Amino acid sequence: MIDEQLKIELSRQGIFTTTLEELYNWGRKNSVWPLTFGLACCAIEMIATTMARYDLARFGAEVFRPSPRQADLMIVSGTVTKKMAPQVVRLYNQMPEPKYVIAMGACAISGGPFKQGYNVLKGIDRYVPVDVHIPGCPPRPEALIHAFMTLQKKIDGQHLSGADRPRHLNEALPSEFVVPEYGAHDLEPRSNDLVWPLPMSKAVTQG
Amino acid sequence: MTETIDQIFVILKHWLVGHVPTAVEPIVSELLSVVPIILLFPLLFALITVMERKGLGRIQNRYGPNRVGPCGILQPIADGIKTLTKENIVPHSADKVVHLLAPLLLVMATFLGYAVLPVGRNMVAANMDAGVLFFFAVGSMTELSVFMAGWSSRNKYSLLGAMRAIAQMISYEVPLILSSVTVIMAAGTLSTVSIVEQQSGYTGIFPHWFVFTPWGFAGFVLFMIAATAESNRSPFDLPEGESELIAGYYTEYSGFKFALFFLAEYLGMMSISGMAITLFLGGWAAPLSFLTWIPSYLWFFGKLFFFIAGFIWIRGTLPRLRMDQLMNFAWKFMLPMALINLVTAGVWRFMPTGILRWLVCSAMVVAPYVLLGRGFMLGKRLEKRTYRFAD
Amino acid sequence: MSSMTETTSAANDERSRKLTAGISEGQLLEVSMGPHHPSTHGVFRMDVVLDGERVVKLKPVVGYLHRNHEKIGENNSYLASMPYTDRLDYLCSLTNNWAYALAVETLAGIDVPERAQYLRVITAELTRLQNHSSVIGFLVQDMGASGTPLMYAFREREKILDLFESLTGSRMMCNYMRFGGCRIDLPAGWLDRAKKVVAGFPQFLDEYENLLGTNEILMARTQGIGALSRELAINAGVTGPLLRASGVNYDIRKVDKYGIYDRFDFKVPLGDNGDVYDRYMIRILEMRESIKILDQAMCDIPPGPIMDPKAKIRGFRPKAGEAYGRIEAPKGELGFYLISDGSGNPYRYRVRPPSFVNLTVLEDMCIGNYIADTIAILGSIDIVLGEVDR
Amino acid sequence: MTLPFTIIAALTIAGAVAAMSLRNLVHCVLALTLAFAGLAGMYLLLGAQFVGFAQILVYIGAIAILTVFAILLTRGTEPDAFLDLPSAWVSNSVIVAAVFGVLVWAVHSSPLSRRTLPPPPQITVRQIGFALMDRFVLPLEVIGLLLTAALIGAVILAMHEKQAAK
Amino acid sequence: MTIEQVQSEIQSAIPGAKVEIILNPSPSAQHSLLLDHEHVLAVATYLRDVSELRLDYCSNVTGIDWLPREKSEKVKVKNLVEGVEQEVEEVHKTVVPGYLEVVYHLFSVEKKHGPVILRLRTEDRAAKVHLPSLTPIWRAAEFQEREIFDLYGVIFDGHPDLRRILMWEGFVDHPMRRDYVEPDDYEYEPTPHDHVLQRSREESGRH
Amino acid sequence: MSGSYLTILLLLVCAVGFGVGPLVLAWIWAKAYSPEKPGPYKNATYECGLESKGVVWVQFKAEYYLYGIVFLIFDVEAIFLLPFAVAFTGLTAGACVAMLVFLFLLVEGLVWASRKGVLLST
Amino acid sequence: MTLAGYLIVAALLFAVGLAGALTRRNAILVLIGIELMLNAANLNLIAFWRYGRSPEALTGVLFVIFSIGVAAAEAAVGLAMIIAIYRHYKTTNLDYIDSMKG
Amino acid sequence: MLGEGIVRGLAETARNFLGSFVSKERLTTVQFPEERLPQAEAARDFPFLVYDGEDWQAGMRCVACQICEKECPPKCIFIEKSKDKKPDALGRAQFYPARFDIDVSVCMSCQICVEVCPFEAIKMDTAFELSTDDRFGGLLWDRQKLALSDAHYHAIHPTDAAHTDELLAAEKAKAEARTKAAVAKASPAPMPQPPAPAAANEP
Repeated sequence: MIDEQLKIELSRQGIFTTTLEELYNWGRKNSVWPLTFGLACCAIEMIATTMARYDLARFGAEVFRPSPRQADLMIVSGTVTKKMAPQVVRLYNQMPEPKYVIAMGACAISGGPFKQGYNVLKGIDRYVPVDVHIPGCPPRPEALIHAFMTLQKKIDGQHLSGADRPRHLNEALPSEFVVPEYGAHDLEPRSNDLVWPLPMSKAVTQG
Repeated sequence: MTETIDQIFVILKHWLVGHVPTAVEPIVSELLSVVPIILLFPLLFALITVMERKGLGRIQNRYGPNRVGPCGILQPIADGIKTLTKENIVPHSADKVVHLLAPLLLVMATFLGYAVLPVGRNMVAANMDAGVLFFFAVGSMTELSVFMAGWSSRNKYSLLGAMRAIAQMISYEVPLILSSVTVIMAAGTLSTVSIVEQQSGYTGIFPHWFVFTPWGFAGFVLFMIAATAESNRSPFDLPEGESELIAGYYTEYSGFKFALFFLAEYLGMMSISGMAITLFLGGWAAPLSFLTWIPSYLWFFGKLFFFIAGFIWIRGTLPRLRMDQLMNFAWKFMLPMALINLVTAGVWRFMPTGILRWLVCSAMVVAPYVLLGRGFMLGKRLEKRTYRFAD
Repeated sequence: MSSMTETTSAANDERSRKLTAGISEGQLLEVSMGPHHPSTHGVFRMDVVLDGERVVKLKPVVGYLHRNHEKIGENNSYLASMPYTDRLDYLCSLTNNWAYALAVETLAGIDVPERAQYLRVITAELTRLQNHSSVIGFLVQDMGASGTPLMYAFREREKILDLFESLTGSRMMCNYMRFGGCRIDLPAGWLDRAKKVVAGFPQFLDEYENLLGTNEILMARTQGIGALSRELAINAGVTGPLLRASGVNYDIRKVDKYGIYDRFDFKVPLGDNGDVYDRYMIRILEMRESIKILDQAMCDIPPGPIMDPKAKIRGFRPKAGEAYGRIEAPKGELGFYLISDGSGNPYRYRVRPPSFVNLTVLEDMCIGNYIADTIAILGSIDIVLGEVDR
Repeated sequence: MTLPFTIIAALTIAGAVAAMSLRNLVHCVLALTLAFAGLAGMYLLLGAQFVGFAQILVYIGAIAILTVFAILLTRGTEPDAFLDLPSAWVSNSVIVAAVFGVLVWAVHSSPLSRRTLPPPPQITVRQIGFALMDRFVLPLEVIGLLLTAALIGAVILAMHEKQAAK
Repeated sequence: MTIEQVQSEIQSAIPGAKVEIILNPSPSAQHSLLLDHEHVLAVATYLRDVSELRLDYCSNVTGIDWLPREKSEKVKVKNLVEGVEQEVEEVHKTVVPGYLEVVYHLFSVEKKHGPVILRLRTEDRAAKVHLPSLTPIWRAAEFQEREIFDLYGVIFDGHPDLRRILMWEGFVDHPMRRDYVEPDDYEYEPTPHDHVLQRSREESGRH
Repeated sequence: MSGSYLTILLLLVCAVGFGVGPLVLAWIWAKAYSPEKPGPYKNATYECGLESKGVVWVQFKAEYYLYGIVFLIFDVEAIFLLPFAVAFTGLTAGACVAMLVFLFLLVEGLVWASRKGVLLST
Repeated sequence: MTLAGYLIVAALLFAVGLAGALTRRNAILVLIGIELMLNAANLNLIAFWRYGRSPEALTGVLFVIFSIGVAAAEAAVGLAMIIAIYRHYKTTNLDYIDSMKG
Repeated sequence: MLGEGIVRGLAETARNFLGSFVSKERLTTVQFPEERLPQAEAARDFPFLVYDGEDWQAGMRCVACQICEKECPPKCIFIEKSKDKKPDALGRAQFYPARFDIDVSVCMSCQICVEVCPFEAIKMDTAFELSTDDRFGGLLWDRQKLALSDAHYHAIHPTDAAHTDELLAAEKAKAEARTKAAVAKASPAPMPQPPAPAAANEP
């Protein structure tokens, strides 16, 4: 008897949670406001994406907010230099949860063509967690829209509760990351081990 | 029949009030006039944001939001859910209490203005003898809340934005009030309902709106310019001018507090447009005598729609003024024009009806406009230039 | 010509001191505009000291996009640097290509066939069109026109980018020119499409003029703002539309007559005031001149090879020596200075970036103006950080 | 009528007390606006609608703003040691207490004070206008003069020396 | 005007000025003038204001790092080989010390000609890296000299604002010098090459 | 008359409720699902990605204060102007002249201030 | 509600204003105190008008309107004076100014 | 007169607003992903390895000469030569890449690898919808991922592919002639030598 009721209650709660989750994800994914944040070449393509031909506004994402406090999405569009990296991380930290990062273009993912440079950070994911990577140098505006839709799909698949819930719903996980400081030769620290667990060189171990 | 449709909401309210105990009757009655305001205008705000984004899109050769719900109509709901569930950040150095109070006060002040707006025949929440004054008094409270927002954030851009906002709002408040004084002079009342009634007649098919007089037209234009400045809309959006001050006074606001600022901006825009309609465009009256069968509230909201469209249109076209130009414009163009317009309205009353009155009053408005306008341009030697070419 | 020493940055400090005289320390607001600021065109930063709204001191801070272009150029072969030049001034990859190709050709003494010269002129002038149109779009955007002028500018830019893509394969990073010519010949029908785009361009310029040309707000915001004197402009090495807006007749297309620019009939528009409005208008007028050049070039383009047959792609090793090659890029004088030690990599690879040098006078133009003016002035300089910081 | 009065009176007094006792000057002004708003409410209770709204317009919309400006101009926002009681605090509080006592005594001893509310007079702004332009036209001109004088005086005082030299 | 004429003109106008022609063997034939430190300001002022050349525009300022290099000279030496006097070629190796060089490309806006190229050399690459600044003559050199100071470590005496410009304050190296070793941050390189490959192998060996 | 005050009072309460309601809702959401995670970086003042330096609550520019004074005077003027305007239709020409004189006095002050360069000019 | 209630409130307000004006050392706060006292007087005027014999005469209301005008003038000049003093002495502390003036 | 320019500007935006309902010129949006612009034939995004026939391993044209690896400006190609040889399209025994990785997260799409390849083995693909949340799994492409058929090449760059076919056919003919001659001479088979680089002027 009691079990029955509990079951009903539980299932009702389940339905409630599911609806809530759907609503939440629907709201989040359809209202992703990017931070006005251009770094280099890719920024021009990012601007082009918001312009008439490609019109990112169709997805409700043309509300580029200049202040990180009101932004949801940071499109790291271009080369992150070591001189710029602390600012990028600080801006990321200053965004309220839930926040997403798209690494747009080769430079943002890995340093790209400029990775040989002494002042170039070899990928922003050394310091902040990246949700979607877009290869290309620069990626076409369509590629950014595709990435945007990939992000929407990713948001859609997130759960409100449970162990696999995203970072911003989990109290134990941090929402700000260490901001590197300028050292005498390089940034200190060189990467954030929380998000960049020093991968083994696959190239060599595999070969 | 048209009468019934026109008064349907009034009748409905009376019918509902008739069903409650007499003890709570006044409360319920008032609630029934207040709650629609609280529900309707935010809903309108949501619609306007979509309209603005789509309208701007069309101006800019693109679609605008069209994928969330049918034609993107659900976009504001998604935005609402998003902002509601967004993390709330209050900077450590901020003055936390004031930081919280500022958006609340702002929303409250903008909402209060609606109390005196007659949105249809017999449809006004509070018909007060000093209604227009109430509107301005409440409007002046927004300045304080904007200042609170900027100051409490302890952010340089916010502070600059707040300073700009106050300087701008106080500068344009004077022309705003002065330009509406002409209407009050003609109507002889401060009550919004009476002002609308004063404009209710028709000559032939044309209405007696105050905007169809020289001083009324000038007053209307001045009022709208000042209203644009008061509601911080482009080209007077300096306080939040994002290319200069990031997001101005609400740089440090996140989550729903930020949404409240957004809401307040649009609510302010709507309420001041509503006031312009009431003062100059005959309120809920139909523009042509044979159109009176259309319910009055539809006329009001139709006019409101045109005002909002105008705001959007202007926003899609004009670059922003600079601070000193903005202030100069207020004090050296708007204020003299408003004062002259005041005198014109006086002259209008004391002159006999006829074509001469029209000519004299038009001249009294146009001449200073041309002079001041030219002085404004020539003082800076603004001109289209010619260029030389070298081979 | 009198001594120009009073125009150094020390003089700027002196001006700042004068402006702040009598103002207590606490009244000044130190604001850093950037590196994340909507109108610094990327990651530029201005350390601004404000007295109210007035700028009393301004120090540009660059280097946030310093991605070691020159170092990479020295470690790479001559050919491998070509795609990197695309990413210098990422709005105008084709002119960058040309400047680099020109420098290498000067260094190694390579000739360029006729048809390739024409192709270079056509692509370079198209680049100028798209750059100038975006710049005036960005400028007005920074002055607060919610996107509309920029959208119109980008609408036209997209048409030109389509041309670039069908010719070179990429919208922005064209990597089109090679030492001794160009990489690919025109695909079928390209010229007709280009003619159509160019023919439609004056219409866009007229639209733009209608939109903003006589706009009082724009005029009030730009006229008399950020005036740059002729003498200072020359002394500070300012080039491009900025220099010409200050009334100096110096267009490298006319001066060096590089490529085949002496064959075309075009004029150099000159401003008299050197303020933001002049820079804005000079760009519009230059676009009209570019259209003239394009019309002529697309009419006259001869058939023929597009590469010097002697030019080598792989294993290119010029003789030891050095060369400085420069062109009139949309932003000003873009120069490449190469030192070869006879190996496959340049010993020294130096870019003379126009917008970096043009930034020198930013402080001179901004001090004493309002904070909103600095945005307009910066926009009118037309910087691209990829080139400023390299 | 009593309940609204009590609430408004409490708010007014609380605002006033806060305005006079908070450390941060901006907080003081914000509390002051509360007191002003309360006063406006009280005017409304007393049937002086025009005055009530005028109170909001002028005091909250203008004087409070001006005060805030003055605070920012004088860097008064940092909490400071102004609250430290001055040496004369004993005498001051005696004065205050005495004044208050006398006032309360006066109120209580007066027969007027027990007068109950007469029926509300039907006064309109129009009547105020007629009165203003009729009986009070001379004070009006005097006020005009005063305001102009205040404008000029205040501007001269507040103007920076550099500007004044112009 | 040929480079020799410029040289003689300078030498006659400014007595004592040492002007050396550096010939450029490449087809570009852009020869340059090497100036001494003491007279360079006078020469520059002369070139800008007095000379017929009117070099009012300094376009490009470049820093170059010349490492110490071995110079081999073939010298014919007479030798007694097995009693017979023979002319034998001997290779004499001398180490040319390294130095930093700054090159100025000058043009004339007024007369529309150029370039005239000036060179300045420091005494060595370590301690004596001072050069007179030409910023007082040509403002155009201001940022470019700062850049050279930043990247090469040349100290320009008389520069009004000699700070690092591209790298951050607190950075100690001069990364454009040819012997600069950049900090090792190739922890992960999927497609390693050359020395990176080497280091990558070593890394993976350790792990 | 008191009815309209009740309306205003109710509107005030509702308006505050409209502001507070969602904030409370957001707070509940944060408590239930999405915990707030303040931190030293996140809650630092935003300044274009840099650490904020210098004094923020600086003493401000006097220019705006002068505007404030002029505004205050004109605001008060409006208080006198409004009753006049309401009564205007029933007033004699003499009263209007009196008002004109009043206005003229203030305009005089304004013109003086403008001459003095108070009303900001470049 | 009797007149006494309003009068007591006015008296309280006056006392608070007076206390502030006397105890606070910041010139701006002193001004605020004075402003409060003025407002207390205004409240009295309105209250007496309302409870008076002929409210139709509107004397009290007009008095208050004029009083608001005067208060505005006072605030403008007073604050301007404070700013001028601040510019001279770099403080708004009355004690300090007092000791400085000599 | 004050306001004239503003009115002209407003008229211009109104024209665009109204025009957006009637003319394609004034509504330039291409609603990606439903609508797509035709891809330019020359478009390039990331390299791929061409293979002939059905089996990608057997038909791969790449002979692991490592020229592209050397010339790649950002050094995003990693090749390991095979130990053994396999016959190529012409039947000659050739090395093949035992490993051929391209790190597309680094690739700058410069096409230099295509230009320098003497074997017409590497070409540029046009796929751009590649965004992924898997940085290392999704963006390091091995030879299997890189191998695409000649038919695909023909589909995306028809003109180019035809030209390539001509070149290859000519080469094949040359090689066959040479083999014949060699057979006739009965001398040992000639060393496989790379054909003359034809990339320079190739359209």
